[in-house]
Amino acid sequence: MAGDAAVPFVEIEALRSREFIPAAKEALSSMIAEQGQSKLIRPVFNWAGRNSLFPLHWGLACCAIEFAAAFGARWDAERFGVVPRSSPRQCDLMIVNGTVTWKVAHKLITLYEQMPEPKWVIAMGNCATGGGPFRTAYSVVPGVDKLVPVDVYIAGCPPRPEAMLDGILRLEDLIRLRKE
Amino acid sequence: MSEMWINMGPQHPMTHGLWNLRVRIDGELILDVDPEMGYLHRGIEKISEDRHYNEVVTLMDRTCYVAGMAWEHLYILGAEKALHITPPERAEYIRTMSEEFQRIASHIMWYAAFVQDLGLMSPFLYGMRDRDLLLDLFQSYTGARMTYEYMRVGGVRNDLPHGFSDRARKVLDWLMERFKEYDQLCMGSDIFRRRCDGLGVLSAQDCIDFGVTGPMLRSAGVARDLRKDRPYSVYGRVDFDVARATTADVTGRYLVRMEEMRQSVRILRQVLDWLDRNPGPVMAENLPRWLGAPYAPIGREGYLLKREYPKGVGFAAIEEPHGEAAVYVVNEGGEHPYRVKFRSPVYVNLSAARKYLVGYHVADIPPIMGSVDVCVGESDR
Amino acid sequence: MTAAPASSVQWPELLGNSLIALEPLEGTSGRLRFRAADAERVFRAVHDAGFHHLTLVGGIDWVDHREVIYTLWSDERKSYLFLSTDLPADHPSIATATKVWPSANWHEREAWEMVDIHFDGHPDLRHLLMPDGYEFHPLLRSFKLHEPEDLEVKVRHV
Amino acid sequence: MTVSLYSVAHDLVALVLTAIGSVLPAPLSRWITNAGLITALGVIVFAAILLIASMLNTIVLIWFERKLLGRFMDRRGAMHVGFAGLLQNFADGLKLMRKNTFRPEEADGLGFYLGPTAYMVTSLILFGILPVSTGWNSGVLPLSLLLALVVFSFAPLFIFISAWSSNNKYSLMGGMRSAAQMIAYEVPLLLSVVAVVVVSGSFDLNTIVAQQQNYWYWGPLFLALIVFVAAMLAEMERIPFDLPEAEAELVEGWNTEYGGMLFAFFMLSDYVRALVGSFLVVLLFLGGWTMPGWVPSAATSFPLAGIVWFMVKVYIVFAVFVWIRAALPRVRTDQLLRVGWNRMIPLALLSVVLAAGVVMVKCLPVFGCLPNLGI
Amino acid sequence: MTEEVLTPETSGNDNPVLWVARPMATAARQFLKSLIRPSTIVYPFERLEDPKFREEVQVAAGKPIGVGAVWDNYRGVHALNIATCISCNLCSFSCPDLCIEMVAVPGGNPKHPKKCPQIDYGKCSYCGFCSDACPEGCLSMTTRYELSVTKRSEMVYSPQKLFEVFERKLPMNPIRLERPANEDAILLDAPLCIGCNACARDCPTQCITMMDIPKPEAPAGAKLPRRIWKEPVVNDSDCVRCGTCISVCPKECLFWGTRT
Repeated sequence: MAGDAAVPFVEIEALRSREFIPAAKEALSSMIAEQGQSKLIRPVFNWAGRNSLFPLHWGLACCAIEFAAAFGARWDAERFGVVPRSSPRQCDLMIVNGTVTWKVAHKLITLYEQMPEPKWVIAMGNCATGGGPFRTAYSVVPGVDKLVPVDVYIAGCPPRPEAMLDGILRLEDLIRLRKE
Repeated sequence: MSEMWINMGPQHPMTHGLWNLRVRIDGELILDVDPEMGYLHRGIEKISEDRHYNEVVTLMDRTCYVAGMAWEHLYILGAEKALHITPPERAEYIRTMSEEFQRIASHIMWYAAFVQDLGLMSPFLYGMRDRDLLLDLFQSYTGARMTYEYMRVGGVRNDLPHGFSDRARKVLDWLMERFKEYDQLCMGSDIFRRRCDGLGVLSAQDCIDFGVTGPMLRSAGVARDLRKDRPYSVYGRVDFDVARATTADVTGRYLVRMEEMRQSVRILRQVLDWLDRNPGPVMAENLPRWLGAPYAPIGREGYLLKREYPKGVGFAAIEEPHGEAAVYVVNEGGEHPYRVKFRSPVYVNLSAARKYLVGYHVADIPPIMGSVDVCVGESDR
Repeated sequence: MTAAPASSVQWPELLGNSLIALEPLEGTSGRLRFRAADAERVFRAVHDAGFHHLTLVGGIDWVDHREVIYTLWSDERKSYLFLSTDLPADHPSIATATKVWPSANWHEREAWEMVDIHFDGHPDLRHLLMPDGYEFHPLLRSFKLHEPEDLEVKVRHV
Repeated sequence: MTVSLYSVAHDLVALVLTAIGSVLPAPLSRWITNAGLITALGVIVFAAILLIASMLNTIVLIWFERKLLGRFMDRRGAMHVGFAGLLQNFADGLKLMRKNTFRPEEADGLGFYLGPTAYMVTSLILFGILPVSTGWNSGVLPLSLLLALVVFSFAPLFIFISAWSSNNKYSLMGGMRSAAQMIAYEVPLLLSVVAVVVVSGSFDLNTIVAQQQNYWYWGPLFLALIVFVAAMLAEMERIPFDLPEAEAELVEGWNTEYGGMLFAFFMLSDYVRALVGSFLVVLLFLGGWTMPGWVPSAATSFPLAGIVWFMVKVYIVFAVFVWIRAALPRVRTDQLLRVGWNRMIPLALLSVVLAAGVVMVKCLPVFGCLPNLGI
Repeated sequence: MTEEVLTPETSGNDNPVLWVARPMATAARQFLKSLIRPSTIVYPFERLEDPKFREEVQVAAGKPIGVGAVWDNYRGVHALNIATCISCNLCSFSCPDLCIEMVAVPGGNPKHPKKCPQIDYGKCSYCGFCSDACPEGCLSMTTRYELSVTKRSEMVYSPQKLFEVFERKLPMNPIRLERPANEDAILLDAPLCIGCNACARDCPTQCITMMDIPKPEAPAGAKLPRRIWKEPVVNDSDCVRCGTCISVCPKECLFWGTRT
């Protein structure tokens, strides 16, 4: 983001371990446990959190067009308080809308780490879910869940904008159920 | 501020996709740029070598996700030449129609993204709204909004549904009104004109040297349009003009694209009339048996043994919404293409970025890159 | 439009013994096979014959040798012309076309990256589509794709 | 001055404290009904009421913009959280409160936190200065207009501090642009205000509004109004002058590195400033809380009628800002500065001259011929 | 070739009226139009594929904007009619993304369980090749498009789950493609056949009948091969060209070819 010097370097190895993902999940849940201990306050914050999901404004591939269409006049995702922000610092939802290649994997993890907690990830479309039609290719990450913890998967190639909204509503349900 | 490099991308609102523009700036002045590609390189050329001829079509929609039909058309033209197959006439007309619809949809998508770069918010939504109408039309005869999988070697999958042309004409009438509105929002606005005039100039000679094609080239005064110069499908039989401007700047590209949309409407009206009058088959009769779409169990073991395959090389080039796209299909006798090589117009247009960016301001990068109409899926393949 | 077909150019006279063969190719005005050693001269001659626009440069791996194709377009003739030449499979190299057609820059970078063809004299021959340091050349026939059955990924912070 | 918000707060506190004091033993009761304490508590209650009212107003303003912008764009805007999406902004604010706020490692700690906070505070102070209706604020400040403009122009400093200290190239560029833009537009802003001052002969906003009882200033001072609105758009950093946070080239401008509550501060202060800008337009040119004479007196004499009419005007002015945002692209930095220095300042000077002329030839009555239309 | 050159003047919007009046007027016009009814479809409550919207949605202001009646052949989640599925494997073979796997469904003969397609929606690209290939029309694509799950494994739809989709009676893709006239047929390399009946047993459409063939005279000095004196005969009009017979043939005596 901030020029060449400020990008933390993340190394990815195709090895037989998945240490990172449980660790991140754990961090997430402990973070949530810390905040809003009070029974009175917690539902309020939970309500706020699920009704105001700011996705990261970035387009990876085909699904990005449907992602944009969902913000268009016909579906208008802003009805649900979903407003894309360009800076990861202000986001709480990363919608991985397209094929993730090994070249962009570092950047994706960096962006994920730049988002403040609590944060969620939606894998939109088949490429993000499992590599889709390109999963055999030499340059494609077969599923973004290999890199960051994914909360909701949306099937479709690409998913219709309605399906994307459905995924966001599913995530809202998830947030409500997980913490109350 | 002294000189510094900034990275615009891969996550940056300007990029409209995954690529990185490294810019060396002094204050607000651009001194040097270096586009970094490959963030969306999905190895489509390699995967195509492992797929049957018809199955490659599913990749083509995803290659250029704003102009899927055009790329399907391109690939099918190349594959048909490599396999020595001639499609029926009605299929050619339907393909032409699809490509022109796609051209309008792609240009509207460009418009939406471009004006958003300039800070204009409502035209983005108008554009997306009007594009949805075209996607509805696509959906009504292909069954999907963006990834159509509609064309096949030897024809198209199915015929148009009942009442399609009436709906299409209604949409075209609506769009012609909307184009006026688009013009009022952009050309009618003094701020817009001052923002775009004389920006990102790329002269005709530079365009030719750097292989730049499409609306960028035509805005520089060169009326090269493969639909006219080297008519494929049925473009030789329809009447249209090549849009051309001479300013070679962002305004010129805007005007060219707007005029192209109007010309596409003109083509579409003729093609729809023809389609109404001439029913017929949409799939070639004499397909090679082993191609046998859609029933042949191609994956089945042993099915492809003991076959005679024709050999051949197919080259096709079309005027895609972004520019000149070409494909080179090598058929070495087999169920899979031996090699598929694509030429993406966006890829080449981006490679000349240094020519049209250096010397302008940082604030000019979004409109200039917006006027190039970047589709990274196509350029990285 | 009375454009002369490209085949009307007297290629044998123009190229001399750099020309190996002129084959017909459907939809274009032919495919010129030339000797790789004389590449620069051929490029210059073809450019001067009116083919100012380079459409694509591509490499094909025919296991025993590699082939480079150049597709050119002439605005005057309204037609495409193919150039192709064969290179040996080990250390294939050919002179760059960027001096004649600047647009060949990225095409040649891609061809080097994907099919491992070295372009002598190229100003900037480095990775374009793959990350820096990628060791393979994916579009070689020897490079096989496979299903990513259960790829395990470890992310380590350094 | 009859009843003012401060006097209400003061009386309320006095009432409560006297009541408490009456049941307490003597030394305590004397201490608790002490006049100084009552004044201090009165000020605090007054400030709290003012803060809550202004924040609620700001949040409603954001909702108003979102809905209005939605209609301009042929869509609906926030609608599922609360009735018609009224609670959407509360949800946004609460969520941002819960979010982690962290500072980039290389960022300067003091500036990083000081910038947004000071930006917020200086923006909110303005509500204590601007009168919304007769007796809304603490009392008569003879130079309230000047004070308001001075506080209003603190912002570029804090924006620049926070942009510089977040150690991000985009932030830095956004901050530089912001500083340059605000300084460039400060001058025409003040000059166009001078035109108003020349005509009204006072720096006191109450007086300026009272002077507009019969004729609003936007008729005679139309040029000043245009210059003022344009400069105010630049000061508020709204389209077409929103270069500092130009989304397309500088990711989010000077608040790129801010998340969580600090980002909420920025977001809120932006709208506070938008609200203040609309306040100023209404106060200086559209007659404040006064209404033209042809409006039936029943519509202007109910309790709090002044505030209601004032807010109606404010929202109409803000709707025009939203309309501009929906229809226009943003301009470029150099164009903006050129327009600022080369066009706006001469126009503003001209408007001052015109205002002086209006006073000199005493042609106010000419415009005053149509006083009852409020022109 | 056009001689006309586009300039800002040709677009008819050249001289900007009062700087910005024209775009602002356009925006205001849109505002007034959408005051009554913006073109937004309130998604979870209104759905585009509702029959109501099929007629109502049209190209006009004051109504949600759309073309209407476009859902006839939408390619969404599959519906599988297990009852009519003949386990021919054609869907799985025609899938370009290799997302269909044939799995056994409960019931029937435990030795030869019936196999039906199981679809992994994390890989499926909704190309419709499978439903085009299905000879019985039992695997078809519906208008259901929402499929969001919280676990990757929930995206794998077993035949039963696909049958549940079928039972919801969603509108289905009605387009059935014509079979090509010159399809290949199953041919027999007669000398290799041992008459084992495997092909006829496993044929999903029962189009193979084992016909008796005359037992030839043994040549002098040689023994006749040990075999059952029957030969498969394929009924081409019933055959769906799935190739199951070829894959089960122990002697590899069946092959694809042109019947003369």
